[in-house]
Amino acid sequence: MFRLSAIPLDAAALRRELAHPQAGAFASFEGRVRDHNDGQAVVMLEYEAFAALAEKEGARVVAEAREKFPLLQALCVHRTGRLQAGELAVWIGVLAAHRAAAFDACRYIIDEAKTRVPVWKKEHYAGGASLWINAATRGESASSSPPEL
Amino acid sequence: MFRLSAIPLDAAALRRELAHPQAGAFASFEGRVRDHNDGQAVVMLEYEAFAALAEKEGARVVAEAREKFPLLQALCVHRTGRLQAGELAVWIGVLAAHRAAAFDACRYIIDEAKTRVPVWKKEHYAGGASLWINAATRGESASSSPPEL
Amino acid sequence: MKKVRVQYFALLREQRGQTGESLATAAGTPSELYAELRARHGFTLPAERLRVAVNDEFAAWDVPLRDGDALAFIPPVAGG
Amino acid sequence: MKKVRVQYFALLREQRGQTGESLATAAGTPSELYAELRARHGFTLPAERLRVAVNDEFAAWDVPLRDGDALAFIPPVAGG
Repeated sequence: MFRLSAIPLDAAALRRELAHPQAGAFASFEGRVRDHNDGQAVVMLEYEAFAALAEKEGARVVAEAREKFPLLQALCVHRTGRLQAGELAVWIGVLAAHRAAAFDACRYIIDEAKTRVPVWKKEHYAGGASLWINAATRGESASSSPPEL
Repeated sequence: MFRLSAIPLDAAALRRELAHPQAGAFASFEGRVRDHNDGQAVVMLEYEAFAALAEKEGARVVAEAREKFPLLQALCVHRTGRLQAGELAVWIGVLAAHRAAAFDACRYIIDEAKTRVPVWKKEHYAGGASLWINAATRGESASSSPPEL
Repeated sequence: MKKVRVQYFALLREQRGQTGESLATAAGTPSELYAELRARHGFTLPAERLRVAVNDEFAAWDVPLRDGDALAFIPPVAGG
Repeated sequence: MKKVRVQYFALLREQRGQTGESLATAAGTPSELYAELRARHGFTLPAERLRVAVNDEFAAWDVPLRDGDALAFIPPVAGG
């Protein structure tokens, strides 16, 4: 399952959504807003989503993980809106009988989601500059207002 | 950091032990008692530890992970004593700036801990049989009272 | 002329100054439509760096545009 | 004769029926000591499937035993 959330993510509450008596392994990933990126202080971050397509593509990523690996349950939730440093941007949890599948699926979901799900991240820096981040090229040429490096 | 715990593990409380402003990625693993193993209903499980050496070897595993991967924090806690199906047996949490290191380290710690830290697991089955589990050979020849398969 | 709806996100939204628009176009494909809009609005991103969605689903750049289609040009994504 | 302490865990503990013992031995190495104890107590695990710890640290099977050493024979582990 995949969904977007405009409100802060509660990792403990998300964890409680997953349970299965045959689950020997739970692997989880949390992506958080770092207070620095490429040497610059990040004061705020915005996630913008093309919601209709992001939810479809996110659901496809999770479904692919379930086809590739023997899983019991899998959930990925991505924040939208404005986040402060330290806030949770994405949460992934995977239950499986065994740990290899749980780890592999968790990593598959975050790797694919980062490059396929139409969500965009704009970092706002301490000096007032901001930058649309590009997962593939990390800031190269997609800048709307280049930070002073 | 590595430690043993004779009391139930609280994943949410363990999660709160880790925090770092540069942490963009948190990867976690929970090993739980499955209600079945190799087709048999597991009613109870015992973990026995050689505590003095387990804590040393566990700490070495975590320290190795910190040398091999760029981590910010890492914690592994392993239960001892009697556990019911569904209970948390081991919890690992790793904070890093980036996700590859967090995933790799989390997996390194569980893989190494399972085969090196002197902790033993005895499964008790619904029929009354019990079995010392061997991580390497899964029940082959280390049985004190072979289950009826 | 077909009537289509275009949604803008992220850098394209900022460069266009709005989240979307309805417009009439002679473009036969998303590729032709993006070239037309890029020329009109000065979008800095070349089509090679974008993907396109038609009616909330990824599409090829050379599918025929139909009257009433909803398009979105998708800048390089960066979730997580 | 040296006096040593031996701790038993898991299957060895069950087969010995106790968690440890102090004993006097003529064995010069952990390898010789395990052979002696295996013969005495009927341990089913061969030394090849065990590791040995001396004074709470992993050790080689052929280190010289010293008076007062604390030994543990370590069955195949299974954490997690």
